[in-house]
Amino acid sequence: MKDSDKILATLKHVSLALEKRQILQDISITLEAGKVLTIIGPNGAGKSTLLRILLGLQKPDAGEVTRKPGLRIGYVPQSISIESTLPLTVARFVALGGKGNVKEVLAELRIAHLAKSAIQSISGGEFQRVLLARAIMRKPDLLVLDEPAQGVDVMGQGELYDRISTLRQRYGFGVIMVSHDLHLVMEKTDQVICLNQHICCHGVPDDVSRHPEYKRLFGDMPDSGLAVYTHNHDHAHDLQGNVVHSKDCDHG
Amino acid sequence: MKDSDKILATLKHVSLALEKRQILQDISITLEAGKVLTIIGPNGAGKSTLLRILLGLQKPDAGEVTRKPGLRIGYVPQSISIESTLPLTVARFVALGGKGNVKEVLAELRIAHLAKSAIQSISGGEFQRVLLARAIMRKPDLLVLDEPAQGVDVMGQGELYDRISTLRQRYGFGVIMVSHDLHLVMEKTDQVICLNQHICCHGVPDDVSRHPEYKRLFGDMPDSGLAVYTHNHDHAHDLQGNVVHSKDCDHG
Amino acid sequence: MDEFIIRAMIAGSLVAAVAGLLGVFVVWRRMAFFGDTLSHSALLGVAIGMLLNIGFMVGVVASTLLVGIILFLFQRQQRVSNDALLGILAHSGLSLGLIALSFVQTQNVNVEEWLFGDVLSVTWDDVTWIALTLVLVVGVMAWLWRPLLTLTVDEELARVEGVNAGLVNLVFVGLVALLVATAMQVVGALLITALLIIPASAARSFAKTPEQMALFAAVIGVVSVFIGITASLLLDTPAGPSIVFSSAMLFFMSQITRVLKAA
Amino acid sequence: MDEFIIRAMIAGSLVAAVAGLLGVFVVWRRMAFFGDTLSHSALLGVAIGMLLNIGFMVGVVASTLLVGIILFLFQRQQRVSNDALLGILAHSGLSLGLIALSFVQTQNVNVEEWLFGDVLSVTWDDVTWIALTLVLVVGVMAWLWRPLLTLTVDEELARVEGVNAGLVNLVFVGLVALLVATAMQVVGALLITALLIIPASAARSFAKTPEQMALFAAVIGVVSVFIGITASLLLDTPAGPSIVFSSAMLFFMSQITRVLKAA
Amino acid sequence: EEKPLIVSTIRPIQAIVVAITGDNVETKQLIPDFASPHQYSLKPSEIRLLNKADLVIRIDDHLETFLEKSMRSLDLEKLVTLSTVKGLTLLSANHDHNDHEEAEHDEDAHEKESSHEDEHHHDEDHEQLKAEDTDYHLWLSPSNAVLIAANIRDRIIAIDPSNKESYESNTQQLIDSISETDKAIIETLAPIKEMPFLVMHDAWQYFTNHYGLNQLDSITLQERLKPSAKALSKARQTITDSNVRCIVTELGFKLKTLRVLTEDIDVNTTEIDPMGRQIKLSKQAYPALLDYTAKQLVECLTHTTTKK
Ligand SMILES: Nc1ncnc2c1ncn2[C@@H]1O[C@H](COP(=O)(O)OP(=O)(O)OP(=O)(O)O)[C@@H](O)[C@H]1O
Ligand SMILES: Nc1ncnc2c1ncn2[C@@H]1O[C@H](COP(=O)(O)OP(=O)(O)OP(=O)(O)O)[C@@H](O)[C@H]1O
Ligand SMILES: [Mg+2]
Ligand SMILES: [Mg+2]
Ligand SMILES: [Zn+2]
Repeated sequence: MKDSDKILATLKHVSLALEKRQILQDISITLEAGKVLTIIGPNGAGKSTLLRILLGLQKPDAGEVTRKPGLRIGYVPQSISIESTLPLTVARFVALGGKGNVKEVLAELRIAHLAKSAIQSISGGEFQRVLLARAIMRKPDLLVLDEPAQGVDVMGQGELYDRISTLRQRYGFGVIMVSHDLHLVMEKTDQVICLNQHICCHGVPDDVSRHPEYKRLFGDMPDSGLAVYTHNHDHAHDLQGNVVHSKDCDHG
Repeated sequence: MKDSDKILATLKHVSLALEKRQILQDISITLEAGKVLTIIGPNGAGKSTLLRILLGLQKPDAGEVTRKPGLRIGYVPQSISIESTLPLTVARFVALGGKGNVKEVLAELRIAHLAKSAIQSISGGEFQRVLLARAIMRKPDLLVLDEPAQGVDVMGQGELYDRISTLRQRYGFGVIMVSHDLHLVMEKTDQVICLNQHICCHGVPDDVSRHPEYKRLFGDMPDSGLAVYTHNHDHAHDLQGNVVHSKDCDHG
Repeated sequence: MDEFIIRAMIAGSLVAAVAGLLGVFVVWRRMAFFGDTLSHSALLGVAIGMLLNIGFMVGVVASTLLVGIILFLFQRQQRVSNDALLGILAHSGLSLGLIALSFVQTQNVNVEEWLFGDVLSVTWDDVTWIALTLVLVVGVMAWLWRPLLTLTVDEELARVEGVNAGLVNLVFVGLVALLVATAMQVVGALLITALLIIPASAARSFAKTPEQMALFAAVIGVVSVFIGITASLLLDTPAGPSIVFSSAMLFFMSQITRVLKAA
Repeated sequence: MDEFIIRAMIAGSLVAAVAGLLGVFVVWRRMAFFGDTLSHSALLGVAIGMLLNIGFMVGVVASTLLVGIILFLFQRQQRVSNDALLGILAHSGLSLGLIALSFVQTQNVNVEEWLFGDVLSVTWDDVTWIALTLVLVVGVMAWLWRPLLTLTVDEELARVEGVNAGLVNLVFVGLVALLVATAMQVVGALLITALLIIPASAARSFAKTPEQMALFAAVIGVVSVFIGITASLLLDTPAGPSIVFSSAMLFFMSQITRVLKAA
Repeated sequence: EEKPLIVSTIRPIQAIVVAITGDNVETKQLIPDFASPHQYSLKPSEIRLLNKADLVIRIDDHLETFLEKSMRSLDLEKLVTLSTVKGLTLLSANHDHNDHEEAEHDEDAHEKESSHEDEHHHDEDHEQLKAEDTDYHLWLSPSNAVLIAANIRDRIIAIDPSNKESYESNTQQLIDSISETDKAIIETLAPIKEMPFLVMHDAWQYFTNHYGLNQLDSITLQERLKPSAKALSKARQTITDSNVRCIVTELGFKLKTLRVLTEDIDVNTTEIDPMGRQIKLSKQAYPALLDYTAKQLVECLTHTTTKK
């Protein structure tokens, strides 16, 4: 496989303003098969908007978006609501995503018992798993996840990130993900981007979490009782492993 | 203040089945002014449903719900969606909750800059803060929070729980809260209920987290990289401090 | 200027202003066809009134109230959406009316009278009557505004915060029914339904707050009335349709403005 | 039995079955008044056809397509909800039609002909024509079903998953317009709109899947046609309204069943 | 000096008015021929016409329903409601042709009457005929027409006494012409007097009643409503059983129903316009309307059917 074959999608110098407010500024990213890219950043940083631009759901004001032709995408949006007059079971909802073994995928995500429940009646965390099931069942080339573990219970969160990690290794798809679960994210991620309107810093997790901008954005979190998990990895920082800092990241 | 004056609301032996499935079974809880009660439990455990019953939004099949007459409630639901043809700023949305200083409350939750944004255009985490702002601005006697920190960024989560804690001390309102952020929750909570259709165990945080049923539900979480935070508290377990275990909690 | 023109302008403006006020809620709550539903089922009222020999008006008022109540009851259980519910009520009311009429052996029932009305033939009595109704509607709305808005934003949140959802919904449906029933007989169902939704939808593009939207809707409605009647005067076109059409033009212009602004 | 009864039953059942199939989407997408909108704006088509002297049918088809296209364009930008949009189109079309008609000084145009139609005067030619249109509609729906359903559940998800939202929406609007335009001339707008939404809403209470809901809607529609025509035969009531009313009765029975089941 | 302006609502009235006034008066027909008298929105120019008119002549507020409102702000003095003309034959719309009710208005009754009251009052010795039950196609009876002409003449003379003689002689000419036509029609219709026929919409009972024709139950009474399946079935039965030769329908009215009604049955159909819109306006227009109606009927009833 050539290197260029591995590239699933790129954003080049993308900018967007909505209602006269700058939301995103000069963002460039590259997504590769088999890699997990995580976007972290405070609320309102533009993370979801960035994903929507990548997916073609929102047009940027400037910049270029390219997706590999025929790219299969599995998408878990941050929130959707479903018309109540539509009788739709969870299994059917998942099946609408494309061809695939629905039963297997529901079982894998521990929601097999919900297969026949109405999609409108399931709980928030259950719905999140269902969305992920639909995305995974499509056997995507690229998985786009907007806070996939939102509302998922503690056990489920760990499992969920584990599963994404395993599946990625098995099928070799690329992942781009927004998440606030730093401790879980850092462990399973190849590259991290701190976003706050522009890219504040990016690199491999270890380097990023030691970066001053990162600390400025997320603090040392001394009183929140949360220590960022640092895993012992032994791979070399070959791919853009250098941590880059561009501008001042203190917004709003 | 008499003891009975401090009781804001009670549920007694509440049960509910929806579409022939048992959702809640024989739940009794008591909410007191100035206390924080946290409900934890896996997805689909019935946590949101329990809150809705408490609020009178859903009728239980059996059991008794009492609320103190004239009780002011601030409610943060797990999710709502707002009609797009309605021109409504964030400030106005908050103001609809009741009388109070909107500006102050927005500033307190660090969303002052959003005051004039359209409520439909703000990001997921921003919306969560807005909901909380509306609930708090009401100066409630009881705050009912369904995963209030959902989608809120890491800094924000800590802040948010801190703020709830501070406000509770200042105004003396009661709080009932659903949360998956065990590490944060355990620190600020007076009492914890593990729910999985019925109450599996309840008590003060420390005791609960050492309880075998708790471990069964949430595991020891060895590989998720998350250690449950145990804070050093020095108060006595006077109020129902004993940990009770009723039935087998391993469901579906 | 002819007196009938002045009367038409006054009656039209009054109706348009109040329709703007209520119309924004009609749009937000996706009840765009409420007016149509009421006018369709008014036929049932006419038929019943004739069958029971109690006169038109009693029948129309009764059927309007009936529709309001059924709507209110069904809204509480959310399996059927507002628009489908209105459609069902409109068509079952209309068909039942037609069936009932087939038993009233008379030639002189005018199904379309309700639809077209005639703003140019408004009398001073009508104007007074409209003005009185509208004062009532505006008065109640002043009191209802805040709880109704809270309810429209999110019903469950509103209920938790102490809004009496049942009462507020019922009063609102009653107000719209009152407006439609009053105005229908004077200016026609076509005009009143159109004035409920078209100015409100046009106002959406400019409004930043709910109150602004209501105000703009009222203004756009009144402007449409003036343009429409003037056009009718100059071009000798039927007045009601001219008013509706000018409000529609204002709507399309507002949409174009918005698109241009966005680009 | 008289032949016209048989024809009415066949034509009615065909329309009802296909209306059930499309009707579920109409309900899910909150386009309950689509049929009404088309029939109201058909008047514009009639007027244009007369003004330009190109005949009714051309005008009606043109106005129907026009409404379909405007609807399609506006749906893409979500500032105006489906029901308000339909209301605006219905009323501006109707009023423009009335204005245009006021310039046509030729012939008595019967506005209500479109509304009420007459299922009893269907000819064998009509039946053939309906059958052909409906075969076309069903054929296209078979191909459209899955992407359309995906789109109806959530548009953005569908687009990411490769559904061509624009095309699917356009084809769907076209199909409904085709059904309404065809059936309107034969059985009347009242009947076709009612058959689109009432059976579909009634079916909601029993269906567990989208396909079931469409099937039940078709069955309920066909049953309504049979009950309605039989009632017209026995009780001397007008046929179209009787069909609509029996479907409404089935709807209300379905709601009662649901409430009883829940209790 | 301007001529007086007389506005009549529909074509048949206009025909009578034109015959009476000649050139002495400006006349206008309010409702265009293409529109239905039941559903019409007045344009500003038409309201001005109404306001300007010295005399406004209509049938009844239950026929020209849309007018009722505009009339309210009108000077009642100048409004002529023909249904209240003394001595007029009024028939019930809800009738059985074999024993139809008749009602006549007498003096007291319409003195009490004001135009915007819903009910007409009748003396006790007359059977009550409610306004909404009345069939208002009353101009199709020649004897009604004569009374109407006389009434209109008097009202015109009241506003324009200067041309009294002219009006009187014109009216006499019209009345004479009506009676002549009447006699001729009686002869024309004699051979078909007993032949049964059906009407799609009961607009001709004044005519058939006057000439004693054998009009069977109308198929549908209401212009706006479709007949039920039962009614259609029954009508088809009647056509075959009573050997009906002709079905009469209004111009362009419910042709599809007519087609269903007559398929595989040997029966003629004809279209007659009760308003006589295709007859050129002239002094002879009203008698021509009667003549036309009679000829259409005869044609329809005597022609051998063209169908297989
Ligand atoms: N249509 C819009 N019009 C105006 N502002 C918008 C619009 N959509 C989003 N925004 C603003 O853009 C900013 C970025 O939104 P976005 O949803 O991308 O944030 P996010 O990084 O995903 O935040 P979160 O972590 O809360 O989900 C927010 O401040 C939001 O208010
Ligand atoms: N209307 C309904 N009909 C049928 N089942 C329902 C209905 N509402 C909720 N449920 C089911 O009840 C269970 C409890 O739902 P609830 O929303 O209370 O869960 P939860 O504990 O809040 O979960 P989460 O952590 O995911 O928010 C879920 O399994 C859900 O599928
Ligand atoms: Mg986001
Ligand atoms: Mg929940
Ligand atoms: Zn007539």
